[in-house]
Amino acid sequence: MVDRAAPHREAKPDAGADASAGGPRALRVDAEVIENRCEGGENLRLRLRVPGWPGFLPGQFVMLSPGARTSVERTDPLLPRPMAIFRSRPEQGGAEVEILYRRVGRGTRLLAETLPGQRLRVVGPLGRPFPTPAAGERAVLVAGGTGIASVYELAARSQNGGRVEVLLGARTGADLMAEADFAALDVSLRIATEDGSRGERGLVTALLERSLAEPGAARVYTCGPRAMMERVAILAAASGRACVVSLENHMACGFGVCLGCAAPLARGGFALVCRDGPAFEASEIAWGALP
Amino acid sequence: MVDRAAPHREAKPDAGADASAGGPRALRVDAEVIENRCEGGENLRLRLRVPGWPGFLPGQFVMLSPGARTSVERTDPLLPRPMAIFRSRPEQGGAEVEILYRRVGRGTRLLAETLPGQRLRVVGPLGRPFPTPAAGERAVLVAGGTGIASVYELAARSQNGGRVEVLLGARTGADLMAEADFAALDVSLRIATEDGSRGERGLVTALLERSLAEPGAARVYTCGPRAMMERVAILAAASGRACVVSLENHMACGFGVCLGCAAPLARGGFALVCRDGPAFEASEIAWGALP
Amino acid sequence: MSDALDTSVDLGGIRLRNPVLTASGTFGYGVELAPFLDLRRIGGFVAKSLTLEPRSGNPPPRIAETPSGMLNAISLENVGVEAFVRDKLPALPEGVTVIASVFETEIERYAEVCKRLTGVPRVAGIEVNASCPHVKSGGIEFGQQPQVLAELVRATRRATTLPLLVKLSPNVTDIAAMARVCEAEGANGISLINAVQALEVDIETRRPLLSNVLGGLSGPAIRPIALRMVWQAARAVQIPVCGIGGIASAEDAIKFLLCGATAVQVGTANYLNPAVAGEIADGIAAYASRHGFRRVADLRGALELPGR
Amino acid sequence: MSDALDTSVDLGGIRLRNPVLTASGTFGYGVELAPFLDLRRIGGFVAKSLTLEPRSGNPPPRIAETPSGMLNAISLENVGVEAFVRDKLPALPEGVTVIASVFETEIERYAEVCKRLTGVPRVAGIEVNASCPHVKSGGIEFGQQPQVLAELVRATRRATTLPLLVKLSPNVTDIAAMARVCEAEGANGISLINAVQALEVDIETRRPLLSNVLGGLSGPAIRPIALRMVWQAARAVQIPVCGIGGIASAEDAIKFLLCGATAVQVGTANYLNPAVAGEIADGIAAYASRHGFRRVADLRGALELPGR
Ligand SMILES: Cc1cc2nc3c(=O)[nH]c(=O)nc-3n(C[C@H](O)[C@H](O)[C@H](O)COP(=O)(O)OP(=O)(O)OC[C@H]3O[C@@H](n4cnc5c(N)ncnc54)[C@H](O)[C@@H]3O)c2cc1C
Ligand SMILES: Cc1cc2nc3c(=O)[nH]c(=O)nc-3n(C[C@H](O)[C@H](O)[C@H](O)COP(=O)(O)OP(=O)(O)OC[C@H]3O[C@@H](n4cnc5c(N)ncnc54)[C@H](O)[C@@H]3O)c2cc1C
Ligand SMILES: Cc1cc2nc3c(=O)[nH]c(=O)nc-3n(C[C@H](O)[C@H](O)[C@H](O)COP(=O)(O)O)c2cc1C
Ligand SMILES: Cc1cc2nc3c(=O)[nH]c(=O)nc-3n(C[C@H](O)[C@H](O)[C@H](O)COP(=O)(O)O)c2cc1C
Ligand code: FES
Ligand code: FES
Repeated sequence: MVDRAAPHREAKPDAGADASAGGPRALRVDAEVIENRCEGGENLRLRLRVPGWPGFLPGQFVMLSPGARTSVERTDPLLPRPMAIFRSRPEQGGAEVEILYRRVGRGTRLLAETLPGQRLRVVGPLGRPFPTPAAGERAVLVAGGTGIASVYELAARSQNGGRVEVLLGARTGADLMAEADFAALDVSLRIATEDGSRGERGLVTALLERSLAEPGAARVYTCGPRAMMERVAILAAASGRACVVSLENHMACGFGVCLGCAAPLARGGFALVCRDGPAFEASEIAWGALP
Repeated sequence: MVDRAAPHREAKPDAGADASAGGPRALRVDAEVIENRCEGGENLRLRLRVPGWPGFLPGQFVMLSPGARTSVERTDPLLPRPMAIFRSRPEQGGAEVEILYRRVGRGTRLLAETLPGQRLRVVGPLGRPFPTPAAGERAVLVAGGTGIASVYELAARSQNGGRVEVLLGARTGADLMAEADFAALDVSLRIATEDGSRGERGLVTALLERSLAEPGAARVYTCGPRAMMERVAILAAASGRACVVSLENHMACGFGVCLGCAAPLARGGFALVCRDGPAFEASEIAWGALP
Repeated sequence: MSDALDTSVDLGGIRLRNPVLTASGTFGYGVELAPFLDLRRIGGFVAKSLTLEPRSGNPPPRIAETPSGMLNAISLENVGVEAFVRDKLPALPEGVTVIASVFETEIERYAEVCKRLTGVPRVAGIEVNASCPHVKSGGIEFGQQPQVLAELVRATRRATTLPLLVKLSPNVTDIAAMARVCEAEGANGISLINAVQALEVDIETRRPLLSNVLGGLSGPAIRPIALRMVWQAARAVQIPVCGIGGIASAEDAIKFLLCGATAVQVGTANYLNPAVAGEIADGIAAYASRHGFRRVADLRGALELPGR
Repeated sequence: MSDALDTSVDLGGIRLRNPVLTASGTFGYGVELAPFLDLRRIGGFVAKSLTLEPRSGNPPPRIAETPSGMLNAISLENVGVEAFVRDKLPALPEGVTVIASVFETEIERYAEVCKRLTGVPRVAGIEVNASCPHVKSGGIEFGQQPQVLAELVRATRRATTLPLLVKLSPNVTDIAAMARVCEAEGANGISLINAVQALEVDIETRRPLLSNVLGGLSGPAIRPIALRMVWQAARAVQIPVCGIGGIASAEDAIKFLLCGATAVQVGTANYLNPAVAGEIADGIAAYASRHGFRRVADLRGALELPGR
């Protein structure tokens, strides 16, 4: 539901898993776990060897089976879990795909117990990517919690284009994801933690207010807790900047058929986060009706 | 439903998990997998570290959770699996318990994928033990398939008493369980395989016929495929020898409350394999009605 | 747990130490679980259903595993009401609350069993299992027909002065209507759900997995169905509701309390972990304390519905 | 598979390449699955149910996970019959069999949607989804009341010359009676089961997990219930039965065929593995060959009952 800047052309509203037409075609495949490491707190880094991986565009995600696959299909837990693609590196016959995730419930707890050599089912890449920043436009990426994983690739691909600011927030320094990865990019990185244990003390939205105070064309991208995103959207609107939000609704399929991931729209009705998003213009969303 | 020779006194018919009263009291505990090794074909050997293990009597069994326990309780597969206690060795604070099992379905396939360090839930020891052979009585143990695991401890504990003959059968040499363990005992061991790849070619019941032809008081113990046990019972009866069978019915609880493990009795009605057995006088069983 | 916390509940006149009971047919006659669980840790247990005479059940196979559940077709197997009173009850330690369960093939026999149980010291109440094939109506369950259920409750109500719970069958179109029938006929409470009628087959033998062909589905698989029915029933009647179906953890049990159940029964989960009912009782108390409840009884119906 | 094998089946006048369909609401309008599965590998698919006008559904959350299952409460969300005919059907590759599904809030509207679908080239048949709240009867499902169901089938039967399947609600006391109603009113076949009404709550927020409070339970958890109902329905009627409920493997599908289903529909399993329906079709053929069947259609009702 967002205007896609070249090279990515606007997709037919209903093309489902083909929505990112022109983008890579989704596949369903078993991937081998190369590494599944705790990075402090409840955060883990998962590296997968994905045969035939077609590449992906910033903001896209995969559906991951909850826990390692065994010779026996286990039906509890049942549903695959949506996870943003942090980044991928092509290799012989496929790619190494990286996922950063947080242990929060049954599925991610099982995922955290998965060992190298075990396999996970991967369906993806899914969803429509972030619109790429227009030439000369400043990209301000505001991410918190697990949302940080969703914006890394956008930062990585935009760094050589225009100016990219990355503002990361977390409760504590231990909860902060991927700081080193962003630090290695040619972007201006600022951090805020609620307890001040890393970066500035306070909310990431405080960093955003200062950034928006600076003049010049800018587009805000945000992913994280609902309350944070809504606040970011309000600040962006107040400063007359466009704002793209990446939503994290519950999903059963990930490719537009279960209608489970509906996001309420300001103009009424719903969009499907997996198919029409996860990236939306902030102004499209009826924030009050979003769980 | 079998007269127990001393030291094990007859239990009250309905005492359930306390049936082996005078025997060890059952416990429910998480045990750590020390080793879970394939021994050729579909046979595996599982060694568990069981805290507080009270010891067991020959013929008793445990209920094992199907697959390793995780931080998350998974409800598929749901039911625990009954497994004979092959043997146990006391160690600091408990015992090392050995199970020999065959990969045949969902639960045992998951069990086979369990790794050292992972945990299984153990409930047991359960069931009433084999009656110990009377003084001077020749004990003839006839076992096939996974039934072999059920008779090892009886052989081990009876070896120094009277004469013990162990007759083991399997489809092929590769399917044969625990041959080396029996060979290390002071028992006369004979083996038959259907394809002749190990021991004599043919059925173990052929070995039994020859053994029964020998004179002298003898008691036959058997565990294995239903057809084999029925045939053993018939041969024993024909030679006027008592015969004890150890049944392997499907079980949900293992301690006498679900009534799922009913074995039809010759005199009508049912016995519970987990509570009144698994050992029964062969003559008590209505073989025709046993699945 | 916090000492301030009162964990007791009143289930239709049956005072329970805490709201955790174990379900009929999954806990034997109590003693079987004693090696694993101090029976005084839980509110009490519902004994295996009793008939007038001792009965034996279906030939094996009687059980089968299904996704997050199991099927059973045990039929009426039990020691009979006399042996229960004579042998089973005395074997129980003091301070264990026992609810007797009754099933039969005809209403008169149901009533007779209830009579025999009345006045027996250790029996705190009676649960009438209405999920039995009614011979006269050609095998349809008593609990599937409002009129038949009404007759059954009326007759058993007349037969005993003990607190009377009626256990409902889930195999109905309108569970609320069945609950109202029980209330109208004077039941002190209702228990639900019993196992859901189901079927499982083996594709290699091409035969049903159970000798009885059909069986009852129980376990976590049916929990969301049970929770829905408990919620519907609790809104339909004033008498207390005992929630049953797939409960395997304190969290599961709390869901039923929030949806209007006064107490719960743990069934199939006992097979997987014979100490689970005690763990659930502790977990409920911990939750209640953590959420600032003074009485576990106050969890009942504390579910908030979306303001729509 | 063996070339000798004939995998085709006739589902009430709808000729299917093989007995594997995908279930309404779990396969979108077909194109969504194209990246994962050649739609010609399966017998066909049942499209998301259609209403007269485009409709939007319930607010989120609309789905929740349960043991071996999931809950959903999407409500009537769909593009409407016109957009379906205009945009969705043409987007499908040739040779893909499409069954249109219809739900509505009133019988007249059901009939009108059926009319609009009749004569549309790509529509091979219509499945009437009777698991919808009937406004006039205060929200009780059409498929829960024999008389209402009869009216619905009669009206939709009159409205179309296309093969007519009626999809039954499992939330009933007597599924066989509902099947007979459909047969009597001229349905060409019946499909069952739809999702089972259920509830799931969050004990921390103390709220239902779905905005709609109640939802439909689907997935492997309900398979044994579905298999029982399919078996009961298939014994009650002559018209073909399409088995639905928790099917996630060829083995699962074969169980339904053995119990009397002519074809099956795969639902929730598509979410876990969007290629599963193709794998199931292959697996059924392999099983039929291995067991010496010439025609997959001969698997229907091949269940042997214990001689009792
Ligand atoms: C497009 C998208 C991208 C995401 N990217 C990431 C990521 O890169 N890293 C990361 O850690 N998390 C990410 N999430 C959130 C992640 O999917 C949830 O944290 C995860 O599903 C929680 O599952 P669980 O099994 O641990 O929790 P459970 O409580 O077991 O989940 C139960 C059910 O609720 C769903 N659910 C619960 N919480 C969430 C949530 N916050 N969002 C969506 N579904 C939820 C689960 O998928 C499951 O279906 C993303 C979500 C979406 C929609
Ligand atoms: C008292 C007793 C002692 C046993 N000792 C041993 C042993 O030492 N080694 C060994 O390999 N096996 C033993 N068995 C058999 C073992 O329990 C089954 O092989 C095992 O349960 C198969 O489970 P599965 O999950 O692999 O098969 P699945 O097909 O997944 O089982 C499905 C259900 O059927 C039950 N089931 C299937 N086959 C059997 C069977 N043959 N007996 C009982 N239940 C069955 C399972 O327990 C489960 O509930 C014993 C059985 C009993 C009753
Ligand atoms: C093996 C077995 C036997 C049962 N026997 C009875 C019984 O005798 N009387 C009764 O009222 N319910 C009986 N039930 C039903 C349970 O009490 C309970 O209502 C049902 O299993 C659902 O709860 P659960 O999912 O926690 O098991 C039985 C259930 C099982 C699994
Ligand atoms: C998210 C979702 C949406 C559904 N929408 C419909 C629908 O629109 N029409 C319909 O007839 N059935 C619908 N169903 C029911 C399925 O078609 C199927 O009958 C049910 O899910 C049981 O099958 P399963 O266990 O294989 O999923 C839906 C099911 C799910 C999970
Ligand atoms: S997750 Fe199924 S439609 Fe979006
Ligand atoms: S296994 Fe439950 S009674 Fe024997």
